[in-house]
Amino acid sequence: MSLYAQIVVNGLMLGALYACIAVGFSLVWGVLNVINMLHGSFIVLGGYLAYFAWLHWQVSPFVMLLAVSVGLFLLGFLLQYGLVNRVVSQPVLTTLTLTFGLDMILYNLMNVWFDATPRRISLDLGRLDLNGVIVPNDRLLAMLLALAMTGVLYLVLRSSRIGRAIVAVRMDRDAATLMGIRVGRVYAITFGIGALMAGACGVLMSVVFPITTNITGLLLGKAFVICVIGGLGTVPGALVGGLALGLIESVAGNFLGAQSAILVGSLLMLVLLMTRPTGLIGKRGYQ
Amino acid sequence: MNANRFRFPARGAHLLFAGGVLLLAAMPFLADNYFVRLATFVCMYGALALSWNFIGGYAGYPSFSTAAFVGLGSYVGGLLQNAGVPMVLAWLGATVFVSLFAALLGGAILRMKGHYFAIGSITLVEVLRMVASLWVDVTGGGDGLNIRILDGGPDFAGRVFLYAMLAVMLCAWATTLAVERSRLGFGLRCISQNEEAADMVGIDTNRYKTAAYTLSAVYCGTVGAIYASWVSYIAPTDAFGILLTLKVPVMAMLGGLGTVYGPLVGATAFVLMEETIWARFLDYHQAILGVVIVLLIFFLPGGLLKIDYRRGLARIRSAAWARAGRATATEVR
Amino acid sequence: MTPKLIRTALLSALLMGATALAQAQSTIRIGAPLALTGGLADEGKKQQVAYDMWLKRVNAAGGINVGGTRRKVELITYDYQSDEKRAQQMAEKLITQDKVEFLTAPFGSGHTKVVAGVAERYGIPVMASAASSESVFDQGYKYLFGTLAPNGGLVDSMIRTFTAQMPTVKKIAILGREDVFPRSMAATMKAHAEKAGLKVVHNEYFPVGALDHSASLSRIKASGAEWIYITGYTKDLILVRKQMADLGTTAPIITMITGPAYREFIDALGPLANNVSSATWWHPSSQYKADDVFGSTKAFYDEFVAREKHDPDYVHASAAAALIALQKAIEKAGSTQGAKVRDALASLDAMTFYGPVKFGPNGMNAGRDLPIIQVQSGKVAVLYPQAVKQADLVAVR
Amino acid sequence: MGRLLEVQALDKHFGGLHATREVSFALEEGEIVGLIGPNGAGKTTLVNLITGVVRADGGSVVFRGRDVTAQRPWQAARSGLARTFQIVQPFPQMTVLENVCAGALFAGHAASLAQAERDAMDHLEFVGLAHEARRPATALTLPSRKRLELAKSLAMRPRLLLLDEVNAGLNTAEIDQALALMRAIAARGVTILLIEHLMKVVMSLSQRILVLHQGELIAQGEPQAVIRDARVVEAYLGSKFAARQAAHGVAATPAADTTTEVHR
Repeated sequence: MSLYAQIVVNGLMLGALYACIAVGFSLVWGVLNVINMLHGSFIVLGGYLAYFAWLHWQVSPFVMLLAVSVGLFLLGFLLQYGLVNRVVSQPVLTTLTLTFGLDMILYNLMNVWFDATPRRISLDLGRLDLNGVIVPNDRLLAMLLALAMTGVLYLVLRSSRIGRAIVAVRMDRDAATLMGIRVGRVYAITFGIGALMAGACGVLMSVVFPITTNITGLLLGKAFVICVIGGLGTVPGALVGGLALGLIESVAGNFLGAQSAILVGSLLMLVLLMTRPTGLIGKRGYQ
Repeated sequence: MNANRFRFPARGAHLLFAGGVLLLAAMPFLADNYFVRLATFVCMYGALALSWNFIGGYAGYPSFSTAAFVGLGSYVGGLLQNAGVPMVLAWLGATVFVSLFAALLGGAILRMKGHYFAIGSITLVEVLRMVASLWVDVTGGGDGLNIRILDGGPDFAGRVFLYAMLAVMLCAWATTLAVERSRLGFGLRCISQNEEAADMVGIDTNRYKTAAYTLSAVYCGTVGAIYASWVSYIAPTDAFGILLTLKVPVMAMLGGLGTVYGPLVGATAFVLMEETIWARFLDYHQAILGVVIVLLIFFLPGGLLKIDYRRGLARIRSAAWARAGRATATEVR
Repeated sequence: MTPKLIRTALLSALLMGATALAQAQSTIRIGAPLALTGGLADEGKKQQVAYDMWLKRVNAAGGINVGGTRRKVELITYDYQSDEKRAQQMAEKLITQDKVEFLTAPFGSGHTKVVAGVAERYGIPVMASAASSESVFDQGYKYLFGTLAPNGGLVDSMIRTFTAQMPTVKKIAILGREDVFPRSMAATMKAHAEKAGLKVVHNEYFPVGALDHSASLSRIKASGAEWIYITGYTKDLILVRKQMADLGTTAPIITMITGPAYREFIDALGPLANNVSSATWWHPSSQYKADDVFGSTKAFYDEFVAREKHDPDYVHASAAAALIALQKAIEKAGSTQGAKVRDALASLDAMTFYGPVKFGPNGMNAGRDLPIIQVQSGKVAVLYPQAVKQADLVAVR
Repeated sequence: MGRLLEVQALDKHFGGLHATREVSFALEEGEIVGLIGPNGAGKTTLVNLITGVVRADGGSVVFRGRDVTAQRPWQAARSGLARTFQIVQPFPQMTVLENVCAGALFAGHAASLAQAERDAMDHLEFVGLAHEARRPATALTLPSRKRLELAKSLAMRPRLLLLDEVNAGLNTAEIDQALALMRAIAARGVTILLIEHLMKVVMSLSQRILVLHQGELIAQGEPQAVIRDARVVEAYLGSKFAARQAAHGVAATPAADTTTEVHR
């Protein structure tokens, strides 16, 4: 019994992490219709910043959460404003290739600055033991953060001026332009938020997870799967998709073995793509 | 993707191409094996880029299945060879298998469009990779698959594989020409511009798209099989490399989408660029390549061939329409 | 435009080739395709450091003595980006363009195979410093030599020592990465453990690029294993250990191949690394007097620490040893001809700071007593061999 | 005169909206029939049903004796059913000629691309666009685009041509040219189903008129008779007006409002 409970808990904990990974990616995708190949590197960058701050100045990762968020928001904002915006309305392939190129640059720089040694902030926050079922605190924290980030984003998008602008642009770019919304700026801010979320997730991962430049591709891949399972470009979708994937991998991993688990995830994604491209929660947009 | 974005002054292009092919073929006599290998890579990527061009360029579907087909081809080819099938037959076998695979899959995967299709096609790579590493009894799993090394010394091997790849590239090129001038090519261009309208004028879009997807797989399979015999060792992560699947479309873009020579020019330029860059800058080659890609997006959106086009257009702007007309005529005939 | 591009590149490179040729007479040229970026970047950099240390020493001594004349050594390195296609391309470039007479293999069994495949065609000796899977050496390649001992060696002495010190241990759980080296380490352990009468209660492989192991670890926990044996790359092992702690999956013996052998494993895990045991091919505490450029293990160790500010691990040592073996073979053969040096390598029996180097018929360094280590209060302690033993096996609490 | 198209009890729902209710009618070879009705009456839906763009919930379409209810648009196009769109959609990056070519090649059964191009040229001549043949389709003016759309459909060698609002947005002079063109097309023996707001056009071309209102076929027959039909008048001008007319015994003669659109 407790094993099955454990499986579910594992799934949720992993799912929370996945949700963290995917939220920003999903947002950018939904609003800009851009597949941001930089996303994985953004996460790792956030992780590295947190790590080195902790290593050299013993800054707690939770303090860094703020600093990194601000830093990556700016980075994202500038990248979008200066570069991506210029081609944002062009075909998928163009934007994808551009971000791919940018990712090569960022990846290379990180490799030179930080080298690929896997690093982790060896803080251990302990775990809860609910009669036999173990809940690691840091993962729990990841879950809360994922929920918080999603919630905040959701509120921002619904209530704030910029939020409504973002939604408007997402719904109908031209109409939004006519309404006097500065689409370019909105895009930049959205991309910034996407990067911010990636960074925050990276900080969190640096406690849970060995950070190395080698995992950028992996993280990106997961983001793909999650977004598709949850529904492309919707913030709640990322959360649902993350949790769903986590559970699937945990259950499959338990009954079919670690290898099949990932295969099952990908297969499910393919099937969803073909049958239900709007994902598990087939809602377009945020309202 | 502008269908008649430009028509390369046909004869000139063919002559340049012929020259290029001759140079590649002569490589073993001009330079050492490193250049032979380089030439082989040019042919290999040329063939892959041309293949991708069918689905990505003509039909306008952003496919990232290349690595899936190449990987599949290399495993099928390798396994056949280990089963005692003669090398060349193994290559053909792999080609057939991969083509059928793509044809059967196409119907399903092409129901998606845009981003969805892009991801679907890239997931295919992942799935196959997982299968290859899971199916230990057949593929050897993560241990990889050993294929007997072709004896006869490096020069001989070098030539065999250069000419094999060159042959594949020529086939891909010939196929492209045929398609470019056929009903199929015309239909695919219609689809890439407006799928509904294409449907309305009587184009069986599903059949056409599946055809394009299959064409984009055929030579990938061959290349994969040849590659397997060449390296004599394949493993899941390398055979189904995500990098390859991203590189090839970039090459095609670099040259010019939906054109006969764009992919070839792009592949050649890309390979030479990589060679020169990594050799010069040990630490920063990747970043530099990244910068190059970014610059390309901004300054050569139409691909390298666009340059000639612009110049040509400027020179004979007056006769532009007439020329376009002749071009259309040549394309139709 | 296609031909034009090629032609220009052709000319420029032909020039490069020419200059290369000119130098080839005076110096001995060794080619090193390294993974400085991509998945294996970290390991690639380690090899680079060790090679460079050896190179400096050799050239300081005036070079390698080839039949009476000392010839300086030149090491040409390229980054192959952890990409198999590029690895073989580099190998060919090094052989044909830079006219190297010898090659070193990249990190890892898979890529070693690929490079060896190219070198074999040219009859260029390849020194592999980080490939230990028999599957690499059973290809019948005549020019491939590896300084690591077969995996079997690692496993056997470990089973013996542990079962001797903890006879109660009967059930072992094995979890390995689906990748050449880790896979064979896991497979070997399963085979040998069963032979030694241990009960394998869990045996599983996890895919390359797994981001989570909770499922497997929960099941291992339920399996009641007394010895948990994990193989993988450092980043996998860090994650696994962390998640074991998270999930309360533990056992008297936790072995991670080859985690504790790497400093970054201990750095990243802190207290969690304590009492994790492993086997490795080399450890600085096993001191050897050697007649090589370093003279002794201590000399190598001191120079390395002075240079890198941290302890060397087996990759560093093995990489340096590979070049030492090559040097000795060249001196022995009195020539730099591939075939001659190859034969010299095949019959080599040298004592290096890294330990004895004697290649078996398949080209692997003959198995010897490999160190078994355990992290004890943040430091690596050697449990075996007796000669250099520093501590007894401590159970994981 | 054989029966070309037979529509039986065609039914279509969009969620709550009942777009067409049990619509039944038939077209004879060589007829020109007008299909009118206020906005949202379901005219375009009907065309979409016939050409297979949307699937019918019920009923059947028989074209040239074959049941084509379930066929896909490309099959419809090849079987001789051509239609123009309210909003013209050419292949934007192709020349005018290539656009027409597409029609000739895939539905017009042209033997080769060369053949298709020759046919296309003829059709461009016919609609008077020959001089624009080499220009990009997007460079055309609205009237020219409508002509292109016509040429494209003609190139498909249609037996039945469904013209959906070909005249919307044209001025009087242009409409007169369009009228002449449609007559010429009819003269070629192509059956035409004409969807129109402009009574002038409908009245002067159609031999019969079908009136659709809220998805229902409320009247069909002789143009003059149909527009005097009380239900039609009511559908267009509302019940009060209809009642008043009935009282005064006057009929809404088509002459009263020629170029202006009746409804509104």
